[in-house]
Amino acid sequence: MNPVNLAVNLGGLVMKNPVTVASGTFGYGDEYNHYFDISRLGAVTVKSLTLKPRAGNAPPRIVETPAGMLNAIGLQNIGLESYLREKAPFLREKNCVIIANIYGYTPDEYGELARRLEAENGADAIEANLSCPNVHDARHTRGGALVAQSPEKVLEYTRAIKSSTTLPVFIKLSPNVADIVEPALAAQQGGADAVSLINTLLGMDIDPETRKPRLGNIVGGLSGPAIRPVAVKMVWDACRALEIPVLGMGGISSAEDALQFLLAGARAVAVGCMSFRRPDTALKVVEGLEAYCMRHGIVDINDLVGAMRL
Amino acid sequence: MNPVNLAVNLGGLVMKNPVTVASGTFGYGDEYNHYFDISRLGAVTVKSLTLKPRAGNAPPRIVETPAGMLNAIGLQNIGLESYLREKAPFLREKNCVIIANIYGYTPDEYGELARRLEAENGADAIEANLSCPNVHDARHTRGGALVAQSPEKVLEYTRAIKSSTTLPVFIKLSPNVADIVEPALAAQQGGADAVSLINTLLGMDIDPETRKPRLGNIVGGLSGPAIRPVAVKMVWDACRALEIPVLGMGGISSAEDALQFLLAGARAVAVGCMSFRRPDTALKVVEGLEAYCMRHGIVDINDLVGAMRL
Amino acid sequence: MTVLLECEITAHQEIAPGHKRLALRAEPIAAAAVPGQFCMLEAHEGLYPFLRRPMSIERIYKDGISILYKVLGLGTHLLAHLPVGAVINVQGPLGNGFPLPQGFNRHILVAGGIGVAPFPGLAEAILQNLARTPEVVLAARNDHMLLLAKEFSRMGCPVHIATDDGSAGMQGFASDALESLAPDSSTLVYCCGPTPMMRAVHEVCVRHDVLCYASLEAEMACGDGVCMGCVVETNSEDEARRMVRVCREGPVFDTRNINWNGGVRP
Amino acid sequence: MTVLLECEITAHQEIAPGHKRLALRAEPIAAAAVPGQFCMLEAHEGLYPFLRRPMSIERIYKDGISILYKVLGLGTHLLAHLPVGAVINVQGPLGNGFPLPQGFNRHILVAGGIGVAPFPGLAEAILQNLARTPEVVLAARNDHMLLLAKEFSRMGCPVHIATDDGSAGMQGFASDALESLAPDSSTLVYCCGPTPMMRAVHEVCVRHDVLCYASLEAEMACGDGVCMGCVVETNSEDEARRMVRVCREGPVFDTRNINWNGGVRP
Ligand SMILES: Cc1cc2nc3c(=O)[nH]c(=O)nc-3n(C[C@H](O)[C@H](O)[C@H](O)COP(=O)(O)OP(=O)(O)OC[C@H]3O[C@@H](n4cnc5c(N)ncnc54)[C@H](O)[C@@H]3O)c2cc1C
Ligand SMILES: Cc1cc2nc3c(=O)[nH]c(=O)nc-3n(C[C@H](O)[C@H](O)[C@H](O)COP(=O)(O)OP(=O)(O)OC[C@H]3O[C@@H](n4cnc5c(N)ncnc54)[C@H](O)[C@@H]3O)c2cc1C
Ligand SMILES: Cc1cc2nc3c(=O)[nH]c(=O)nc-3n(C[C@H](O)[C@H](O)[C@H](O)COP(=O)(O)O)c2cc1C
Ligand SMILES: Cc1cc2nc3c(=O)[nH]c(=O)nc-3n(C[C@H](O)[C@H](O)[C@H](O)COP(=O)(O)O)c2cc1C
Ligand code: FES
Ligand code: FES
Repeated sequence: MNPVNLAVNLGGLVMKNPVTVASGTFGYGDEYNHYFDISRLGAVTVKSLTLKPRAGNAPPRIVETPAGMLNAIGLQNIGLESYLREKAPFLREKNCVIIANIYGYTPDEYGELARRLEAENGADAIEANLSCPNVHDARHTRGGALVAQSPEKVLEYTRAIKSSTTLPVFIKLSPNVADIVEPALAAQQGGADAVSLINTLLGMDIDPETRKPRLGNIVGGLSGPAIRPVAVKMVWDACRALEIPVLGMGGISSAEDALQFLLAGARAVAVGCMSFRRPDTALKVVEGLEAYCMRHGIVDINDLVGAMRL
Repeated sequence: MNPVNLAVNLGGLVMKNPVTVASGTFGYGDEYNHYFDISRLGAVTVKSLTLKPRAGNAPPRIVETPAGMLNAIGLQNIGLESYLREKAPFLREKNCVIIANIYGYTPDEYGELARRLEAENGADAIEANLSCPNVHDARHTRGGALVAQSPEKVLEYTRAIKSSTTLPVFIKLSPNVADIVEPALAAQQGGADAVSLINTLLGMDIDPETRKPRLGNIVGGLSGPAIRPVAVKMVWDACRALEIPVLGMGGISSAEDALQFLLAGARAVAVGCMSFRRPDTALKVVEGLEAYCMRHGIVDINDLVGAMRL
Repeated sequence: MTVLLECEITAHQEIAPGHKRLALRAEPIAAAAVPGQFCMLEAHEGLYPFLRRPMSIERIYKDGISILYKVLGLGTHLLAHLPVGAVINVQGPLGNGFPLPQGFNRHILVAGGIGVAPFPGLAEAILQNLARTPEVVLAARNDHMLLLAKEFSRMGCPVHIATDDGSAGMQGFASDALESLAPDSSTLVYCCGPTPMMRAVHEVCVRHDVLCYASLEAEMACGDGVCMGCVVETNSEDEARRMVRVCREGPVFDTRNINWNGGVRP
Repeated sequence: MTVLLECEITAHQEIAPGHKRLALRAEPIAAAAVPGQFCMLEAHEGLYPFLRRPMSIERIYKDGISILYKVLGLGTHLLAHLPVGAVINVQGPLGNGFPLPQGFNRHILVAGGIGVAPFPGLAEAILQNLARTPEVVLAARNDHMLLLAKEFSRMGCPVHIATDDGSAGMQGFASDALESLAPDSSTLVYCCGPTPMMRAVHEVCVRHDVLCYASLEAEMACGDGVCMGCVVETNSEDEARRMVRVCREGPVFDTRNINWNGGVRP
């Protein structure tokens, strides 16, 4: 028998361990299953799904930055139908817990996506991406351009999604705000079962030789270890203000990083772009968390949640 | 004769080249003068000055992070009197252009600092730090805690400072906002001669072994190459909206990095915590900018400002 | 089967100014690889640089592979300093190899600069699997930058050289050299090099009704199909097919499917 | 004068499990340095790790210095892999050395673990400049972790050993060993090691009215006085004097001036 309980309940979603992957950094799971058995993760979070397939932004879409990267994918994805037909069955067969990340252009589209995913057994929980920085023309992406930057809209969108599904609903928020607590409270008020923190920070990079932006979309989202301290701070802020749990992410590259998020109050964590560098990072985090608990005599990982000492 | 003009006019402050150092990362200049002749910089920006000396926050105050660092100094500084008596004369003797960074608890204190600095020949320009993340109890540093997070307050403070000095006034803003353009426009409306972008991003780091925050003040400010893409994006946003010039900073480690800020629209740049790693970074940036101009046949560095190609 | 493997460096030397060959002990990768595939190399075990570096497989040996690379930026500089005996983490083989269809009379491999990297393995495969002798066009800035001319001659391949300054072979571009070889519809062209060169080769091929496979490059984060970062634009109007991943659907594409005007990195 | 210097590694070997000695060719630093000063080392030329690592100078030679260090985290791991002949960037010498006041009968150097690092140079200076033979207290977890006992004996210094488990010398802490040496007001104590050990030594010294200089540690960004990151708290009530920089006013302090309850890193 396993002496450490790693299972957590994330707003109604039971995960056998608190580790998932961040949307957009693990495809639909099947691509990475040859590196390790992906059903060993607490859940698999899939790339943002839209109702119709999307081609995404013009290349280049990737720029490396110090200890991180910018991306401007623009939500290229196979669309809901292909996902339900080609991807979900594999995840079901593997007995994975599925967090389906969704993106819509209106509250109704989010609702429709959630409804269909529940009806057609494509998800165990819904994560609504209200914070994608890459779907607008960069010239106009300033304040207020993201749903997640407006607490009123977060409330409205959350309500629409909650009313279309009985699955747990997680609201994924943006770090590009003055105070993460405001949109987080709005999500809670709208009935969200958890909030996911954080999406990428807006950023850009210019090539001095060509004088051109290095991303086709000019601006993109910054992720990776570079942003981890910002993410931990936002998770800590949110956790002190919320009653619903938090799924923490942003720059996790190891179990030690994941522990920072748990200690700051996150109930579960997601490994993001570090999987690009080392596809087995999320598994290593699961193993590392277990080893940490054994070493410290912790019998239930839930005892670490919010257990930072001041 | 020098074939390249490197001189810029930053809101009325004439600098022989567009490179200064970021407040708090170069002391009062004298400490680093043995690594290179600091008068070779376009200006020297000194550590935030307060009316009275400040002891700052409890240690530890420094945490290394991936490609960056967190600091929670809490504005330890020698205070205005000691600065005027012990530090400014050295900078004057070296013929340095001085940007005096100031921090006050009220608009009046800022005004008083600016007035005295002008009257006693301690500054050629004033940079008002409205965005220090480290002077509040971390438990309460959320939204609205910084003057720079409130456009109304930025307007009020800027007016107060402008009315107490004839020196150029730069307003230093915080990246911890949804839209940098709002406080930047407020500063412009208040009469600022330039805005300085960016101060540090709020962040924190927890040691999993002790379960304690690694900073005495719990949270701190993230700086270094890790945040450069965020800074470049904010400078670009601000420059498109403003008529006054921008002093760009955040993660500059080389002339190539500095060029990104100029191309995004900054009139001048500041080298921050990279000086800790290599004290001669700012000088290397000056030299690198000149070499770039020569290589590209650019006769006036002002031609690069905002010259990003879309 | 793609693997993550700690690989020992078994040889590492300069082959031209700023260009090196790296040989790696990598049996499982060698066993699975075909010419035209690539690997993702960790240039440093720390987080700087953060991403792996994509590198074509030059040749496949029994117990390992070789890589030819140009020292360019941070990652390749760090690579260049690794001594024989050092160990680096390699992910591979990735992507699809060069198609080797039957029924062509002539095979011309057109390389610009370091674009020659995947061709030694391809030439070997054409010699062995198709029992044909490919011709090789090598284009470079000048004769110092010519790579592998001797190697291809030793394999028996006719080598046609073009340099920008005429310091070796004809003066001109790779596409000029190809044009002068008068390819026709029974010719199969493979090409790899800078985008302008590949575009020009593609245009020559279109004009002469020649099938052309190009090995493309794109900025990659994962190299393995999950990030959607490495896309190039096709000529398809279908939203679901317009963008294809270099790492998964490529890196080798029939050049007619690609939007050469803005759809690939410049 | 403090300099930034590219230094060749002239020797590098393990001196105990997980502890290494690094010798550097660094003439200008050696010429300027006094015992008790430190250097800031770049563990890697890339940005990861971002900050330099502070390391005490163990000994000062004509053409260089040596460093003793414990392999702990990222930076020291990278250091530990550098071969002889490699070059690293070093900034130094920094901080103030150990005061060498006249008029004391006894000098006792109390070291906990790797805290012994600055003492070989200090012992030499006491022998040469003051013509006194210092005694040395070495404390460690167990006998495998004892550092430099032979070196000090060879210099003629009486060595007193304390281990946590009694596997060498007396069982107990450094402070217990110091206590047993019955220091008095004509004794000068120097100490360096973990904070709890230094606090205990300080308390022994206060009880016996002994002057004690401790070499402190703090997280450092610049190592050179500009960032205000490395402070420790003194017992001064004066806002301008309450926090002092380890890198500038230290690293060596009269222990009576320090707030040992919360004012230093744990
Ligand atoms: C499928 C594929 C195969 C390749 N095979 C080879 C090969 O065999 N030999 C060889 O020398 N080069 C090859 N390249 C190009 C090689 O990946 C880049 O030259 C290398 O990544 C540069 O890294 P750097 O750190 O030196 O440069 P930097 O400019 O510091 O790299 C910065 C970032 O840009 C990316 N990047 C830079 N240049 C390119 C490029 N041309 N294509 C894609 N991404 C780039 C890097 O991967 C990195 O993420 C290949 C590229 C691809 C996509
Ligand atoms: C003035 C001074 C002199 C020192 N002399 C020596 C010496 O001679 N030999 C030796 O082995 N160690 C010495 N240390 C401690 C040494 O600096 C740290 O052990 C080292 O920085 C650890 O780096 P790391 O990358 O291995 O560890 P990490 O834990 O990865 O380092 C992370 C960060 O914490 C800092 N840090 C970690 N431990 C310490 C520490 N104990 N003190 C200050 N900062 C720390 C690092 O510098 C770095 O910024 C000295 C420290 C100071 C301040
Ligand atoms: C290439 C890439 C694609 C991403 N796509 C999505 C997405 O489709 N939906 C989403 O909600 N977040 C997306 N994200 C954001 C991540 O899920 C995550 O919130 C962010 O990267 C921070 O975590 P990290 O630093 O660990 O990567 C993407 C991130 C990257 C790097
Ligand atoms: C240790 C440290 C101290 C700082 N102190 C100040 C300060 O006193 N006043 C201020 O306006 N900014 C201060 N800053 C912020 C910097 O001036 C700069 O805005 C920020 O570090 C981003 O630039 P960088 O990434 O290049 O360091 C400080 C930064 C650091 C790292
Ligand atoms: S590099 Fe990630 S999908 Fe191709
Ligand atoms: S380390 Fe910067 S002041 Fe001491």
